[in-house]
Amino acid sequence: MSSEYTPDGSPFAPHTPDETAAMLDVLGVDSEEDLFDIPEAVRFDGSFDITERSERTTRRHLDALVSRNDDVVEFLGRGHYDHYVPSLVDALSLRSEFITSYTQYQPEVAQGFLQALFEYQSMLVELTGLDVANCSMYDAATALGEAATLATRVRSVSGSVVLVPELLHEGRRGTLENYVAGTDLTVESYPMDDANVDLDAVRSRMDEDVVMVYAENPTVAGTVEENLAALGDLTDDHDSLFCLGTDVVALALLQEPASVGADVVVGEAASLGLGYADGMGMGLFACDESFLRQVPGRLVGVSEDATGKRAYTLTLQTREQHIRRERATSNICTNQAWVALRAAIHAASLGPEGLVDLANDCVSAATDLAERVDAVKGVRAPVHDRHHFREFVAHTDQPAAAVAADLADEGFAVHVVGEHRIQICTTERTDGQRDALVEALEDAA
Amino acid sequence: MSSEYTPDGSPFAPHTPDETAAMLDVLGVDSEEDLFDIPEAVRFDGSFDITERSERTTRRHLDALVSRNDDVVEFLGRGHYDHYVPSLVDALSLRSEFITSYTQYQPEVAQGFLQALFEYQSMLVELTGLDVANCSMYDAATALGEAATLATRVRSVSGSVVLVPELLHEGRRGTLENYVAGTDLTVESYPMDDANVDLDAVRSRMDEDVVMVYAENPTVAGTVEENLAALGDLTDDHDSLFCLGTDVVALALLQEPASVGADVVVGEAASLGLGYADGMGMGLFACDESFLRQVPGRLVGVSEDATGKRAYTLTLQTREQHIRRERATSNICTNQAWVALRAAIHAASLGPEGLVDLANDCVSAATDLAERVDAVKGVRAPVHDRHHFREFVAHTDQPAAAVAADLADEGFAVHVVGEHRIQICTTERTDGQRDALVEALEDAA
Amino acid sequence: LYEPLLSEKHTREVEVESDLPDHLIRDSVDLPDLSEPELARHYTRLSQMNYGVETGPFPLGSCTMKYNPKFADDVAAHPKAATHPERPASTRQGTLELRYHLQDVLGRIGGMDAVTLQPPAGAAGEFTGILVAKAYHQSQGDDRSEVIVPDSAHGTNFATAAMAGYDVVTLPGADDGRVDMEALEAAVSEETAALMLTNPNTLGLFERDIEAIAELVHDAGGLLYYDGANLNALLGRARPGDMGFDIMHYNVHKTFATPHGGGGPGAGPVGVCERLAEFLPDPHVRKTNGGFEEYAPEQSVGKVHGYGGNWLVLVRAYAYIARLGDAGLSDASAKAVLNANYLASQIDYDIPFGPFHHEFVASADEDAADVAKRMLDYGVHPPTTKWPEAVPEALMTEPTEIENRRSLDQLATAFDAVANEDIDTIEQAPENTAARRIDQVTAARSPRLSWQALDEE
Amino acid sequence: LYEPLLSEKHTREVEVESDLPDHLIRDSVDLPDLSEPELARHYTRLSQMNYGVETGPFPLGSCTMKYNPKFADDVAAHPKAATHPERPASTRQGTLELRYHLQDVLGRIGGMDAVTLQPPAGAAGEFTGILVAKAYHQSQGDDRSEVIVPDSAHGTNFATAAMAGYDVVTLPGADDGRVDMEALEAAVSEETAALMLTNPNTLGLFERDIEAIAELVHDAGGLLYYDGANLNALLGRARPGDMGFDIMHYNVHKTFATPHGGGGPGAGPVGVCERLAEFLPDPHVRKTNGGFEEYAPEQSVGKVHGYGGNWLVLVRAYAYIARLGDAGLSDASAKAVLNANYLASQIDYDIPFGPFHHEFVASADEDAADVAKRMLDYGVHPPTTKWPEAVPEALMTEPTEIENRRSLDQLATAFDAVANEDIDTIEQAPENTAARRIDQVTAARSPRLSWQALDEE
Repeated sequence: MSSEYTPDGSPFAPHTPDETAAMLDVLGVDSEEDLFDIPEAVRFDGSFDITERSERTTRRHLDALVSRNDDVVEFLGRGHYDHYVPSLVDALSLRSEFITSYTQYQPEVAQGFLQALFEYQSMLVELTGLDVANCSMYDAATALGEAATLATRVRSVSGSVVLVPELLHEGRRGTLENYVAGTDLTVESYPMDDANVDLDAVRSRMDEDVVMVYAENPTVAGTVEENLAALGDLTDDHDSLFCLGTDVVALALLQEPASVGADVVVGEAASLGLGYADGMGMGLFACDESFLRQVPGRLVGVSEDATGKRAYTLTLQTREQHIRRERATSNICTNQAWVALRAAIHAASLGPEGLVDLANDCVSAATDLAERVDAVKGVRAPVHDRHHFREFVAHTDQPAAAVAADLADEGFAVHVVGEHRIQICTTERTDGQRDALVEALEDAA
Repeated sequence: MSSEYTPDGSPFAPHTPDETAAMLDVLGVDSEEDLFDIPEAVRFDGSFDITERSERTTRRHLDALVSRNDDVVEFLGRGHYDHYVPSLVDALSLRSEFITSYTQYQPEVAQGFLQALFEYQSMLVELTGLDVANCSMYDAATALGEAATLATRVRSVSGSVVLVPELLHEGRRGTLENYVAGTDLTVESYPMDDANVDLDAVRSRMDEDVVMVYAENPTVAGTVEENLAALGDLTDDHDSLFCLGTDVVALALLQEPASVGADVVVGEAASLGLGYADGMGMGLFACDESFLRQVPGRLVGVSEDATGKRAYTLTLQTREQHIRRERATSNICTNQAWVALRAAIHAASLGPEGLVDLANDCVSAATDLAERVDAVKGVRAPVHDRHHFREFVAHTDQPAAAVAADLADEGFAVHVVGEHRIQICTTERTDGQRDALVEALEDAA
Repeated sequence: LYEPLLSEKHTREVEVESDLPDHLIRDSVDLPDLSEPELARHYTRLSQMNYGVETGPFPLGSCTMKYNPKFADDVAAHPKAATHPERPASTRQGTLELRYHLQDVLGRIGGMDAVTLQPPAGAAGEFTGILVAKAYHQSQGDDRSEVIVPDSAHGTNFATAAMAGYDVVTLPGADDGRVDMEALEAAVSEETAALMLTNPNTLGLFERDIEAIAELVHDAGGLLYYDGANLNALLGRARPGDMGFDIMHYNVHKTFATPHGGGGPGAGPVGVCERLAEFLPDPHVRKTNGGFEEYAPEQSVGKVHGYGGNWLVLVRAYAYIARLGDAGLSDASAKAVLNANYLASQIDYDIPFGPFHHEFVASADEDAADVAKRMLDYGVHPPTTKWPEAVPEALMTEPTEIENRRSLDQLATAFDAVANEDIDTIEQAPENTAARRIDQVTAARSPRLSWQALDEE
Repeated sequence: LYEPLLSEKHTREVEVESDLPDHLIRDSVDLPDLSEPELARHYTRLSQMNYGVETGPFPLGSCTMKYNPKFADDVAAHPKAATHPERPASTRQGTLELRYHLQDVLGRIGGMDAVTLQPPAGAAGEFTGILVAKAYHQSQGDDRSEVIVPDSAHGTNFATAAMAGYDVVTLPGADDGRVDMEALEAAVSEETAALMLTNPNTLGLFERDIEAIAELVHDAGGLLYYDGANLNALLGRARPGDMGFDIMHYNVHKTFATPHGGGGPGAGPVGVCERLAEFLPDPHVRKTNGGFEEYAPEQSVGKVHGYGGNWLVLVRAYAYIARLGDAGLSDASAKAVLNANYLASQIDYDIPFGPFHHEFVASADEDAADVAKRMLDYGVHPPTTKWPEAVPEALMTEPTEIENRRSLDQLATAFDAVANEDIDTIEQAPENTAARRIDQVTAARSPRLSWQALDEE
């Protein structure tokens, strides 16, 4: 542009003064103002008091802001993870043809993105064992909410209660509550037994009013759930939906959802491709074929073009809000397509062995660190006598908040999950960082 | 790939074990070893002792290395500058079709890069006022060397002495010495008068033996040269070449080389598009049309394709080593094409006004800071009673090395250019950084 | 242009082994197994079969396909922006301050008193806004059952109202394409929880009666909801808050130029007037003595996202706003409106309604979907088609401010060229694209949604 | 596919004003004046008219077009890698340490005792190496005048020797494509400063007599120079230092996969044996007590670059080496050789010489340049053509290790399809490319090298 910034206008509007004048002339008006049909009374003639900045100054401003985040070694998880994302993911997903494109309503010029989303769906079909995966929800929490509303639309089930585990991330529980606020569903917790489903409690609660049972694997406490098949049988017996929450890395190692009778799988898929992003995620949503026409969100399918060549297109759009309006399966429009692209690239770059290796690292790193933490005086870990994935809960003799605060002073962040409980997530930390945490814990605990 | 790294091979070789086996089978050999025709005596059966690493570990290793560079506020220049490079430059130049392509020997599939280089050449033609610009040399120093060897090939001039300013960056002088080592040229300095060409001295030295006179604008001391037109006349009178060294930003503001009689212009073009890169640069090389067939390096020209459509191609390749071998105009093959692309994008994104503004900032920022530095007790600036561009020399009552060392302790880097002289380059430093430098100087000087 | 599926290149079934007991793990995983160079080529080729904003004009009405500045991508990639949301607040002050600033500037831009950044998309913003309305009415002991939505509104408005448990009252449009005041009077009642309005509406028309509309709805105890899809028409010229809107969402991927990403992620912050601020989602960011903190507003509706929404999008939006400032934002709207009007003046199509602002809806003589397909052959992206229904064979066209006159002329040429072509050519279009016309019916009738489904054939 | 020049879109002539006196400034600047979105589209479209390694197979013989790993770009973009070379050494220890490590690993890979990173390209490496040889001989009071270069060598070898002031003695090749020992014996004399050799040579053949060659040259007091262009054939299997080479350059953009960038930047580090180490350019990096420093070797040839060479390329090269390690480097060569041999086995062309390693030179029935143009139509990049001259209508083919069997088969298909086509088709190729066959003669006969030159027409 003609200068570092254009004090009188948008740096992204290409109009030269001459061009603007000529265009106004064509329109027969004196200025752009004349083109606005806004009643005087509601015209805004104030200022936002936002100063324009050059690109460099804007970057400095933003860099300065985020630099106010301390350098902290984060042993944090509980649904949001920072698995290392290969450079390939950025390089390819940031290609402007991908990132600046729109939803694929003109599939003839969007075959590339459609194919990538189709491949994403296919990988999720493989990982879940279910027939259908959509090409993204906002995050795990909203995907869970959508699963509950799907339950209300499925003819084979009835009732008004959604059972969820007592141990459930507050963001997921809260979002679910709001998603069912417009239905006649209510959300009820079932108790946990040492951070696994308390099967007896669920069994005794089950009746025809339970439309859906939700369980997670791994749980938010990092434990591997051992009762999935039994839970699948139980929901089957009571004609309620079995919705399983998980994440795309865990899927590579833990029991295949289809094999334990899951009807719907939701969870976090941005644990591949995104890393820590202050909670930004991408919801995976897969389900049995019988629910196909009740699926929320977008689906990419295969068809043919006029020459008979295989082609991809968004399909079954009559489920969606732009066609079905108030009878749509969801109000979702913009989703997380680009994150799905990133997750697909990341998954493909790991390949099956890399993905299983990563998932196994999630087990061994948590197990090893729990053992070392357990050896620290004043700490007991893991609290739960279960297998662990990525993270575990530790008991601290001192108040957990005080221990965490001491750790924070040394540059480490852990979750406080109870008066005497902290939670530690470790997969991607280096040996050095783990050593340092254990050392800091020795002083803090 | 199948895992984070492939311990037994290159992560960038796609061969699965099965594929390798099948290919070996086609070739009728048992292993890849059998394909190597290397006499036993010179076979290497040792190890390099280089451990393979995962991508993440490699990044950690490199990140750790460069992080050992201190955080220093650099007031450094003398030919290597860090003008802010807009994000656009990275985003576009890193597109794989550009950065992973080869020299455009198949122009039919390289029209994009060729056009970009043609546009780069054109911008340099505009900025220098000369007829011909090539599409890059390695850096300013090697471009100067090439200018001298060009002088030996130009029929209109003769002689064996290249005159260069006394004030000349040691890297340029040294490189020039090596470039003329294979010719019968010798390099001689002429004296400076308050960091400008000492015209009288040059005049008295001029004779038929002087094949080329080199001057810089701005000079390495940051002064604007005031004797260019006179120097042009002088070289004209003696039938020697006038080679002017400059840089792509200065060209937007300072006297147009053609207007002062420059026959060849060399200098640094990576002051747009690259920023500080430990001295990596890109040499600009422009000259009068009469030297066209003596130009070193690559030239992009316009032609037509078989349909009559305008098309670009490398041209006049008979000057080059791959055709002319020992009679080539230079041995250069790989050049800095990608940096030229970046410089072109940067220049285009600044536009004429932005470029002139930037060049004017180079004047005003240096002038202002010199004034403030001059007000510091124990410092006198600028030493030279000249106009300045980006940088200036200051006199320190204390030994310059001591002053610089004190400044370094406070996190600032300046050049030491004499026992009591420091040099300060400032354009891209923020007001805050300048304030801090002046404050630190007050303590140090 | 054709690229095989990853699964057609090379897959491998890996037996899963683990320290975990066998009954807790799966048997095997069968996924693509390719090298980095192979993947780089795969996705590069796919990208080459995709049209983005940097490919050419992208005048999709209602979608506001602006240029997404590159520096915003770099800002979002800053390593220090990559933090876990459950870090102690004292160690993520940068993130909180940035969020606070964005809440603040969005409020100023919309004329709103408080803004939440949590909704991860426009539709999520609508849902949040309607939840806020519902919570507000309930707090007043007022259990209303209806949300009024103009017939010409975005599908999400209807779906959102239904999701939140409201009956949707559809409002027919007036002959001039705006709200029919009589119909509105008839529709408004003590059951009216809210009226959801887009302004300028989807025909690009400013609702001139907005003050009267607001009065009508407010008098009945209802709230006025502003759908921010078309905010790019008004920046610096009118603010929803000043027009009487109580709640609004911002589509930052439209108005503030964050990339659409092939369908997302976007972000749909929601602004509300003072009396609704206490109902906004948890957490909200506020200033403290010397810092920033998150807190739950007193009567918060709770969560609409697992954490705080689409952070990487919000960073870009803030970067865009900070770059443009007042003058840039206002100029963006001016040029968006100029471009729409100029383009409209250059095409030989009937445009029934006006004066329009940043977009117009032209009427095609042929099937609008066919016209769109044919436009692809001219190297441009076509407008949104067949909607709003008030215009027969609608071509809803929004060039945005980023086009110059030359590319508007190029667009006009494409429009007019198609208008003069015979019906066969149009119906058989496109012919110059990566794929020719795609059979939608078969895709929907026998859905094949994964490569596994293809293998079964 | 066509994109106007920037100058055809919008330029503006700006009058130059300044605080400087008028006589020191220019009058005006006339340059393209476009917005960021316009530029983004311009260069995006240009990129789409360009073939890169991620577009498809790129078997350019002698060029080693490997995949350039993305992480290396990210590493090079680390803000702390962006420093000025004249900072105090104590504040740039990271840069110096990285340079030291790279010197070290290159030495180990080549079997060399000391390595300079200063030469900014392969040809600059040659020039540096020959300067070192010259300085060495001069230090021995030995003023030699000739450099011997095999006829099949890269053009740079000849040009370099000439640039350094040597007479070039061209060595004809033997019938088997290797060095003709008799001719070499005849050529070597007390005037021989150095023999420059590529091994495997440009026909892909290992110089089996390398020990005898080294002895011959060394006995005459000459030095043996290794052109590193083909080092990708030997990694982990043979080292120039072990073969008797005294000096070598590394083409890191070939062997160590730094991107070619459309013609550069590359880097051409030079390794030498112990007795030549003192002649390397200034500065050189060495370890000190607890750190690293730059120094001038005692009899340094001085400078071949203004500073320390192409840093951003060197960083990528080191990243690549550190990623692959011994096993990866050795496998890279193994697969490069496997691929060349496999591809050769799949095409119906005569390949006169062998056994070759990472590349082979096939002989075309038609004009090799025409064959290459036609191959473009099959969506692949053709080999290097018409060189080396020992093979008539040479197609010098180097697939590198990054191709899989499928893409090698695709290449073979392209080779063979062209072989079976009629001469007209071949001579009129290409037809599926952004530009059709380009007229080289006109371009050279009336050179138009800038848009200004076009305007003059």
